Amino acid sequence: MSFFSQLLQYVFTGVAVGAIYGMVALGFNIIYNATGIINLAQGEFVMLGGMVMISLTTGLKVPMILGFFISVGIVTLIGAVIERGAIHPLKNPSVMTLIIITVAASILLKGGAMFIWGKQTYTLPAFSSSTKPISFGEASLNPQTIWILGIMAASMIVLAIFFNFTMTGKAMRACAANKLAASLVGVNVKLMVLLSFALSAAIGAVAGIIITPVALMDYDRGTMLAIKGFATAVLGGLGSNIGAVIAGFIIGLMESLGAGFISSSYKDAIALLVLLFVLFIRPGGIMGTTGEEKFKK
Amino acid sequence: MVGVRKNRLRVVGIFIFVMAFILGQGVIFQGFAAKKPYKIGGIFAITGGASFLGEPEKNTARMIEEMVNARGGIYGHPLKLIIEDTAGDETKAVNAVKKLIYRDHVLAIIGPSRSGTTMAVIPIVEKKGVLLVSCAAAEAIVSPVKKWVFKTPQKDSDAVRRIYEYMNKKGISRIAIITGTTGFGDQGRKKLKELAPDYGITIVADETYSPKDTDMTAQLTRIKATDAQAVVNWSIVPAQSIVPKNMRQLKMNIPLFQSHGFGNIKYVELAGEAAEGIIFPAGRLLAVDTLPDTNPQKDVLSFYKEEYEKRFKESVSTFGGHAWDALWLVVNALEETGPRPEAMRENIEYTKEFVGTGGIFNFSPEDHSGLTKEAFEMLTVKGGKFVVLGED
Amino acid sequence: MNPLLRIEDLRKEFGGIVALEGVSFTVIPNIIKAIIGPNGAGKTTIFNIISGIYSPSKGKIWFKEERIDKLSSHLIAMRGISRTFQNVQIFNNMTVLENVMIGCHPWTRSGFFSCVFKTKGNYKEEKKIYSRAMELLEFVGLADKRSLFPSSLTFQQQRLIEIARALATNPELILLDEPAAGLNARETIKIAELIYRIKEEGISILLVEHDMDLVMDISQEIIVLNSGRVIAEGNPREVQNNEKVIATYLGEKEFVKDKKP
Amino acid sequence: MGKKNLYALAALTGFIVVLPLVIGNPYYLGIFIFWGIYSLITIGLSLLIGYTGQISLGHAAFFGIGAYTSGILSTRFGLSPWIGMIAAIFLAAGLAFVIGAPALKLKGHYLAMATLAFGEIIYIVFNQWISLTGGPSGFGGIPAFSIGNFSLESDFSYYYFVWGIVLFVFLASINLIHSRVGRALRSIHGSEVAARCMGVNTSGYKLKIFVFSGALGGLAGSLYVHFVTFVSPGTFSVMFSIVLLTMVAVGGMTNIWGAITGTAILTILPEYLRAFQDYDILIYGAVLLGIMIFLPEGLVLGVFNIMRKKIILREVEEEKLKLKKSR
Repeated sequence: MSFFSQLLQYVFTGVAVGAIYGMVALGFNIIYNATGIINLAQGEFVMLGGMVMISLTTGLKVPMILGFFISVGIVTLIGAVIERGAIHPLKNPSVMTLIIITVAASILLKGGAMFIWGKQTYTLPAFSSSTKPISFGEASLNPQTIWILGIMAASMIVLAIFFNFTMTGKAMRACAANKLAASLVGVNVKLMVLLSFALSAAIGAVAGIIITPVALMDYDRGTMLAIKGFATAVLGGLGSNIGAVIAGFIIGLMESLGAGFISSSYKDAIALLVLLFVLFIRPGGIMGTTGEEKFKK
Repeated sequence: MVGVRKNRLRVVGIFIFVMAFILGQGVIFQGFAAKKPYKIGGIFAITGGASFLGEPEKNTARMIEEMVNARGGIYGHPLKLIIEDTAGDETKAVNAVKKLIYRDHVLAIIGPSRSGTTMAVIPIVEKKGVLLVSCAAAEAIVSPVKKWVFKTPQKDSDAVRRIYEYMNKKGISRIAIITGTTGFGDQGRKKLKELAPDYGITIVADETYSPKDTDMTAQLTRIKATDAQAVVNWSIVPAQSIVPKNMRQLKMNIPLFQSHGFGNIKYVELAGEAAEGIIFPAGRLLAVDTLPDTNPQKDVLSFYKEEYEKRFKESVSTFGGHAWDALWLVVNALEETGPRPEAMRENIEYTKEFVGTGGIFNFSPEDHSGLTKEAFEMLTVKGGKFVVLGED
Repeated sequence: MNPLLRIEDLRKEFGGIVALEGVSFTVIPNIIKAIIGPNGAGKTTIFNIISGIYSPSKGKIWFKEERIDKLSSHLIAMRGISRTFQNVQIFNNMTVLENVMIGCHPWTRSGFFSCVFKTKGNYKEEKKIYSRAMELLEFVGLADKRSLFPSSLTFQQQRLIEIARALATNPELILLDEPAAGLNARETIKIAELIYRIKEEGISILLVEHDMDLVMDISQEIIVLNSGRVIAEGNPREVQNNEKVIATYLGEKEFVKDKKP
Repeated sequence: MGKKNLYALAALTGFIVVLPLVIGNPYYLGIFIFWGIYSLITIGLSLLIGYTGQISLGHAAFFGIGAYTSGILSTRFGLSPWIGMIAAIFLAAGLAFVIGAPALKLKGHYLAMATLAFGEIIYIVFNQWISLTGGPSGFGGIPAFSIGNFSLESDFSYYYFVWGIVLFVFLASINLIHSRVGRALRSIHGSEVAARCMGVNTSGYKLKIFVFSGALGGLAGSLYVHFVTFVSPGTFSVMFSIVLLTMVAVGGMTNIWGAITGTAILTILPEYLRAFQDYDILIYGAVLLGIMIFLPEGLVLGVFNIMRKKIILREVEEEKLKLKKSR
């Protein structure tokens, strides 16, 4: 295999994986923007998306497309329930409380998934009927990768339309910019928080559904996806959606190239090292917020 | 305000009630213990990452308990199985073994499921002198020989030998290995590298993947770039099913060998069409249907398979078979010697020609494993099923 | 007399927005000096720069002839500048007494080791801290509340704890950020009295305050800030008659004397 | 230290001393030993999280570093376990310093994620540095502590050994809390800016307490490894960091007694919960969530407060009744 086709192969791999990290990071962003919370249960939404889809299509024989939307709907509902059950009842929670609460929610969802689906690993059939890889010289591309990229792009467009052209989306952005001001002009901030959880659950579910055919799915997938997704969000600048997508591809490529040209042993550590590196080099946060401005708030 | 407080109180109340109930239960169970049962302990990784081992082991052990008691126990004494979960964790295993020994006073223990947990509990059973028949594979468990410790799974090194013998026959001498980073994968990797020179085999690529890995194309691309004539994928976790999928995607047409850790039909389902043609060594349980009637294990295997699948509505795996062998060894010893631990230990140590699911066991004071490489059969996947590869 | 604090050509910007520009002034020992100005004039920003919470974009600050603009907050506190906060920053997880005891931090030395093993030195020092804190609680009149948690006290009392805490550092200069905000007339008089008493201890006071009665009554010097620039400086009378100041405050009720209910 | 603390500490010590004399069963002793070992970590976490207000989701890593250091030195290099223990403490502390110095500049969620990532990286290293750690299969044959010729192998002697250390650390921590340094730590939790303006070197103290809690983790790891005599990476996963956090939260974060209580509850209870084996992860999640929503002060203080409120409420009602009657 020539060097070039090896490289191309790693790029294919990195792009597919990176798209997923990008989508998990989008989920982080949506909640962070509306609430300032980092939802550590984000990875569980991805897992649930995949699992619900598996039950619907292979268990209940629901057609793929219908199953897709029902699954996203169910996980969206779960996201909303988490907000109502765990975040909403808190009055003036400290950051510490919020961290622990979302960690607890993530364990609870994981445990619930284990209870429902057991500990087995499941798979989904590929979206396209032909599973034949597409050849580019010696390198080859899995058709599912094209689905992943396509659906990710579609989700991005839907999100962009939602945030820029609908009243609710604009209200959510207002919340992100200034909560107090938003509430003064009549935006229901509490409702926006609920919506942000629902929306980010939906994004997570979409990610979960599209990766299951290639990556399989089990109840215990969430944590690692959440950590890598967070690393992506931070690298891209927490809150920036375009940044999340670009950072997703960067981390995905770093992983596949690292595993390919250096060693596969420490592949999982790459995203984590990127996270630490970024956090440590710019301790005030990536958005350019400094300690001073934090104090001002 | 008052409403909130009431709610809080109710939550606390419920919590206390539940706790009291749980604590109370422990007492009740002890109080109603049956008359003079023979107590055997079982510790398996029923939850956690290794639950695919512990679950069938637990089921199998329960099944044997029922069978024994249905035929009137052991000379009238009911067999009482006390099963504990290790979650694959050493700390929990240590606690569980101590509970079995010091609180439940069991006569013998079968399990644990994992090599790590077995190694962690060995000092405890050796010190107290309690018979332990492990369901874990690592050779370190019985080598050097420990007085009170036996094991039923086949040896990793024998699996490697069978693969290498087969490769020699097919003229394969340059191979790539890709192993999972779990205890099982790691042991396999060591044995693969250790035994390769004996068979004139060169390992040209050595890759790993974590149990949570979702994509191995990067590792496989590296392998593709070498001149390997075959790939050995050694792992016990579901992630191993991604390797054949990715190989297909990369259009790698060299043969794929896997380990006995592939011996679970679910893994074939996960890999789908890509699983076709995978070659791996395993106990004969998996391919019992395609086994000739003359095979001495055939009866035991079909009986176990039938009973298990009838009861638990899921396909049988070799892992449950390890518990089958372990518990029957203990039950047989109990029947022959009575509830005397030292005698039971000696009985097992001198057991010969015991036909189990894993093979035909011949124990001796020098060998607490009892199996040879003949316990393995080379199998392959055909039409989504395990079949005996045969000598072609 | 050598100035205690000297600020020269201070400039601060936040992401392109200039909050302070060319601010220079001095504080001499044992004086009450007030900084006034409309909201957003940059008064609190000056405090935050002096106490090292922000670093200035440009400019120099001397305290007792030593440059302090590059030092971090705790080192500035150790050199003798203490402060209170506009939005009371009290330690709600500690008792009133402990809150004041924290103030003794700069002049005490006990480290990890001596604290863990309760060495003799630590024991002696702890006694000293305790008596100093009690002394200050009596000074502000909260000695009987020492074992309560601040959250159960009134806003005014929390302010007083902050002042006692600031005094516990044994400062030579204390920065009071709106000590009378949110207080009624009677409480304000009490605060004014307290500020006088602090000055009598030989401590300089730099004051940010909106209550003009209070400012005019107690301060000897006043700086007027508008949009980040000093527009006037002098004694109360000079400032009150300054045209720029009147223009700035035109229409602001607070500035007009004796109009308070 | 106040009188209340002194009495409570005396009661705890008495309880600890008498316990094995009443319950001599090695099974229970083993559980109490784990209680002690985990308490060392949770005491450190309580100081870090509850008192100083800095979260860590990676403390299992220090526990692991301690365990591996002590284990490797005493088997592969044949050194005395005592040397292993000292090395474990120093290596864990050193690592805490290296990671803490940059990480503690971060706040809230960022700090949580940085420590989580650190914990995960260390876990990956345990798995992948096979030549040193034995990889995923781990290694065994680790010797027990001994004093002269007396081996601390038996559960009985090891229990007293571990709890001797725990009580010492506990006393030291209580001393620390009620001292100049302790006040400084708590002031950081209260308001970091105000603390700095009172002359508290906040970053210095944060780092010191992080290193201290890391060192305690290392010590606990060493005690663990010479008791279990076997070590593999699974024990030190991120999930264990979360279990540790749950222990601290259940007992009550803002009180060091909560650390020991919470650890007791979550070490001993699961042994009773063996009947629920499959759902322990569900139970952990539910307990943590429930505690944070309904009893953020922790189980001990929370229940106590509710009882107290109830009593006060009843007294008020009685007073009202009396008033009515007298009218």
